[in-house]
Amino acid sequence: MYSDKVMDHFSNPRNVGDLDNPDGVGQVGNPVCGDIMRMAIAVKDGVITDIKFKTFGCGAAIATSSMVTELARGKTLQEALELSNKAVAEALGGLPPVKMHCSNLAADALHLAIKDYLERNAGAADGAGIDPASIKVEDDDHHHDADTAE
Amino acid sequence: MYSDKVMDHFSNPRNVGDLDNPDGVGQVGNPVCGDIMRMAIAVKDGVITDIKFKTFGCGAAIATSSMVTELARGKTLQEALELSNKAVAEALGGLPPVKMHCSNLAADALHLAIKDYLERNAGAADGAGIDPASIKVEDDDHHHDADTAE
Amino acid sequence: MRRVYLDHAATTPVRPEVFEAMIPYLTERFGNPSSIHSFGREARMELDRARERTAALIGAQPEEIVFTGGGSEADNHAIRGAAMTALGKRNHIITSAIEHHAVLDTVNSLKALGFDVTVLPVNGYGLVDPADVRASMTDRTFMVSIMHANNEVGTVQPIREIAAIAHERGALMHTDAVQSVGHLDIDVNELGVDLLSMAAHKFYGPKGVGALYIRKGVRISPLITGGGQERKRRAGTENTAGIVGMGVAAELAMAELDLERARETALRDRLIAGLLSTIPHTMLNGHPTMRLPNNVNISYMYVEGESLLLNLDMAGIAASSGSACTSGSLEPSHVLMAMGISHEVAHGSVRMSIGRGTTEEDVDYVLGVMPRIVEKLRSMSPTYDKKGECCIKDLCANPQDCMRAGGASAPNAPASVSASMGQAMR
Amino acid sequence: MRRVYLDHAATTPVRPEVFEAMIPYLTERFGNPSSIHSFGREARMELDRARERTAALIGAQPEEIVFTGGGSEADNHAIRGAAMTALGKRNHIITSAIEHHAVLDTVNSLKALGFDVTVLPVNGYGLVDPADVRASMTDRTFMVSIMHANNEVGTVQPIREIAAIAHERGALMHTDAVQSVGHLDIDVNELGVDLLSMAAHKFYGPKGVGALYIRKGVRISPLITGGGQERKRRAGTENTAGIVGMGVAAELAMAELDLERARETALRDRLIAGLLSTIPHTMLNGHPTMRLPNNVNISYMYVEGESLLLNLDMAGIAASSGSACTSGSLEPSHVLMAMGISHEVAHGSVRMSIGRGTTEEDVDYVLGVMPRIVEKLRSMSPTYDKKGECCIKDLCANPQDCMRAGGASAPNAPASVSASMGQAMR
Ligand SMILES: Cc1ncc(COP(=O)(O)O)c(C=O)c1O
Ligand SMILES: Cc1ncc(COP(=O)(O)O)c(C=O)c1O
Repeated sequence: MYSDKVMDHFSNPRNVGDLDNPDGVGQVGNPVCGDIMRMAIAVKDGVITDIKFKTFGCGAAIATSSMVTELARGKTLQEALELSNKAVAEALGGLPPVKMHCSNLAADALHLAIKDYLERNAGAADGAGIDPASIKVEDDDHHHDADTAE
Repeated sequence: MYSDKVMDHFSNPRNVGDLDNPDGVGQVGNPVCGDIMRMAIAVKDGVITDIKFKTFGCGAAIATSSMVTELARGKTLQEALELSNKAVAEALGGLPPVKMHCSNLAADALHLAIKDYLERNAGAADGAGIDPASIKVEDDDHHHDADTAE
Repeated sequence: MRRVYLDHAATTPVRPEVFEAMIPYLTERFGNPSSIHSFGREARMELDRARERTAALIGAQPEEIVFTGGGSEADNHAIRGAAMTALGKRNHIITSAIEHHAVLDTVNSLKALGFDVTVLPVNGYGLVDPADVRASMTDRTFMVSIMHANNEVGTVQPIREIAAIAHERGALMHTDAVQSVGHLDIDVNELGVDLLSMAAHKFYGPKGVGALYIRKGVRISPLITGGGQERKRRAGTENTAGIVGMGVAAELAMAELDLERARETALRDRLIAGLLSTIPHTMLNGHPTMRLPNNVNISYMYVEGESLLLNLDMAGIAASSGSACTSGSLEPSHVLMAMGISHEVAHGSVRMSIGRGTTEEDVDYVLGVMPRIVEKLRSMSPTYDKKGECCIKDLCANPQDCMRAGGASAPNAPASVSASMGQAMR
Repeated sequence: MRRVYLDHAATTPVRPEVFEAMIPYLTERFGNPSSIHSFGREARMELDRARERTAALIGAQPEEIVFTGGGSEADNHAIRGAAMTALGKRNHIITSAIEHHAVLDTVNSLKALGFDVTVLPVNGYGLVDPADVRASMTDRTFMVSIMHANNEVGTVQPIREIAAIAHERGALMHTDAVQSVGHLDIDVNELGVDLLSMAAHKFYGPKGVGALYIRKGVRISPLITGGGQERKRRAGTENTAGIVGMGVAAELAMAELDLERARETALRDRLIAGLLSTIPHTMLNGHPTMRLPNNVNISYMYVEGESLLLNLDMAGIAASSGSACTSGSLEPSHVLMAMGISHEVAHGSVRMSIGRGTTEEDVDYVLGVMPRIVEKLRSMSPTYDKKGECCIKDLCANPQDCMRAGGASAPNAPASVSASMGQAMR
């Protein structure tokens, strides 16, 4: 069902935990739909210097969370904002179709953490001219039908 | 499906053939329903001294025909008239339920042969006072549903 | 005693390669393929391969294959599923008089739900006339269901032509290909069918597993509802061993199809020619050339089918018959009846169906045995006259023509369903 | 690595004795049981024995058993068959909210044909209240279909009582006993049911074969129409190997039932007690005593079921979950939902189902592994707080009560379907 890379990130997740004094925090999902992802970032000079996650959810949710932390660390905020959920799934060698929706929101959580950072540090030079209001994630109440699975 | 006795009479049928100058001949069935049985008898002193059959039909039709010739030979006409289709089936160790109707008419053919004899020899002492009109067989156009089989 | 199995149309032996492939799924690989743990995943893997192999056999895509519990379920699924989807939109279905009961009874059962049913006649060869299909089509017709090859007489229908006619008016085309899959070259796109039924046990796979091909984009209701298996098209824990077996059988059938078809056709024609030439008062049922490569169906006048079968069985030969006596009903084969063959002749029909294991020696053994059996039974038959005179001629429209020993007898021109016996055998 | 299979409710391994008995029917005894020749007769014989054995397991007569392609087909047959027979006479059916989808979806599909459907609620244990059945009955009710034992939480229903109520108003009683046949003592006469579904693969028989018990005198339409097999109640060439396997599995299950039930019950209770006592924030789902001897269903708060399963799988343990993530739908188990358990708790439920091969060592292995897995996932969970505080308490009606480590948690009083999470877990 899952690729080896997914299983690797699921069983040995990178960067699990909280930051003591995060510069920004973002959370997506809710316990009703079975997936909650929380990202905490540290930012210095417009670059993500540290990132941690906590996730309640299925294998895909944990693996995408882990993967996004690896992809985001060391990136500029602008670069990090360009990371899509789809890119994360691809970096993991793909996800089963049924997992592409509600369990693949880790990039969204990252974007919300950046938005949080920008809002807290309004006008900071680090913001690099990004308008926090322009950062949008899909509605996290994904009540569409999932693709059929066997 | 068939008992050993049925298979014995089917594969080695007794008394197959015609009589050169039969005293009586009876036939039941029709080719439409798949079974025709013809019995020819020789009668002397009120006793069936010889009997032959010809049958077009399934295993049960052939076996019951053969069995009825064995049962009837040497019997008086009265005794032969008391032979029922059911008794023939029992003498064969039973028949599959679906075969109890249209394929189990050999006794009827025998009775019709006796009737033929009596009609040909009206008033013969051999008749032993039997009224040929009293000899009746079931209508041979059995268009009822057969029992279900698997 | 020599045992010669000539009833491959009833069922075929499971090939050793197929059985071998099934073993793990009846022993250590017992997981439920829907389970996400390792036991489930190892069961799932081979299921996917079986789907690919089964699809390939008929030129379909894997996701167009829905595994079922057999050929009858596939037929029921296609017909009832399409009817349920058509409910309130279209209410007419067309089929033929010579379909297998899994189609015919299912179509007829739709009447109780208010559907209109057209059962098309066939000619003396058992062929449906595409013109009859066209004439019966209306804008309310949701489906045309005509079998690919007949199980009793082997006649192969012009499905491609019929499918095109069905599509002209927006109806779905279903074909019951239970007898032909694995025996004839079948490509669902070439045939143009939307739905196609098959059964593994007719091509050396296990019994109790079949498949329905459902063309991409075609939506029909499931027959068995419940769990989400088979993409929600057929509920129920998958028969993993059976499906794996079907896949392997499909792959092997595909690889060997051309050679085996040619081999069986030669045996078939040898058997037909031999029987017709050595036994008088016989006729071939079904089309002489548009017929399954393994089907030999012959009527032996003046004798009854079950008696023939029992005698054949005693000689080690397994065959089957269109006689009513076999089934316990009074009506002989509805297929032979629909072809205009009389009751008494239909009663004397025997189908021999050749298979992978059949050899020329087997055929010659049958050719040696059969004349004696027929002669023995005829000598006991009150309808047969030693002089070769027809004793049922009062039942024939044209007794002089009807019995021709030593040659295939077949209609010169297709006769209608209501053809008399004489016509049908000309 | 040790492999511990605790998913017997999903499917069971085929017993070696069962596999052995099947082999001849997948090799030399390949005949079609409907054929009259020797190949057919040798297939027929063992079919009859299998029917006797299967009947004996549930106290039925052989002719009351109809073999099917599995449990789902049996459920569909019972429900749709009864509905088709009732058509134009009665038009109402009663079922429960916790049925397997093979029942629930089939019942719901009847609405399209104009039938009225009542889906009864269950209490916090998953029990149907017979009084609710009585209150829902009308003179138009043709069937009550309530499962014998639930597949997810193991709760066993008071079928005898419910059947009596159904019969008061002349309705048929169907029970889906797929999970209980072979595991609990079942006598159809004692239960008073008219129709009962079973599946061989749930009691060490093969997949793809099941049976429907139809009480003598009860007439329902077939689901699969066609050939006259199974006394015209289920068309299709019989899956001889599968049916023979089912018969042997039934015979063995019957012989060992009492001992094995006691053995599994002890293992079950050891596993439940161990998990609840060593892992905080857990609760048992389903009834503590009126439950299948092999069912352990526990919710682990703050973690999600699929993650648990994957970790268990990596430790060689096969289990299953009521989490939506497993199925790819957003709604977690409709059974847990119907019992009034909240989404977030339902997502963290795991079912472990014991079987013949399960040992005390297996149970202890699981007890050794599970706490670490739960702790690992909780440590990654944003909803869990190291101090043991409930982080989803804003979602709970009664957060202080809802998490009780070290003891089975169960409702004091049955809660209604609409019970809040707090109620359901009390
Ligand atoms: C209670 C219940 N009913 C019906 C079924 C369906 O049985 P099958 O999957 O064999 O069709 C199952 C198992 O899957 C079940 O647990
Ligand atoms: C043409 C045809 N259709 C359908 C079927 C039914 O297949 P099954 O018996 O596998 O259900 C058969 C064979 O029995 C058949 O020959």
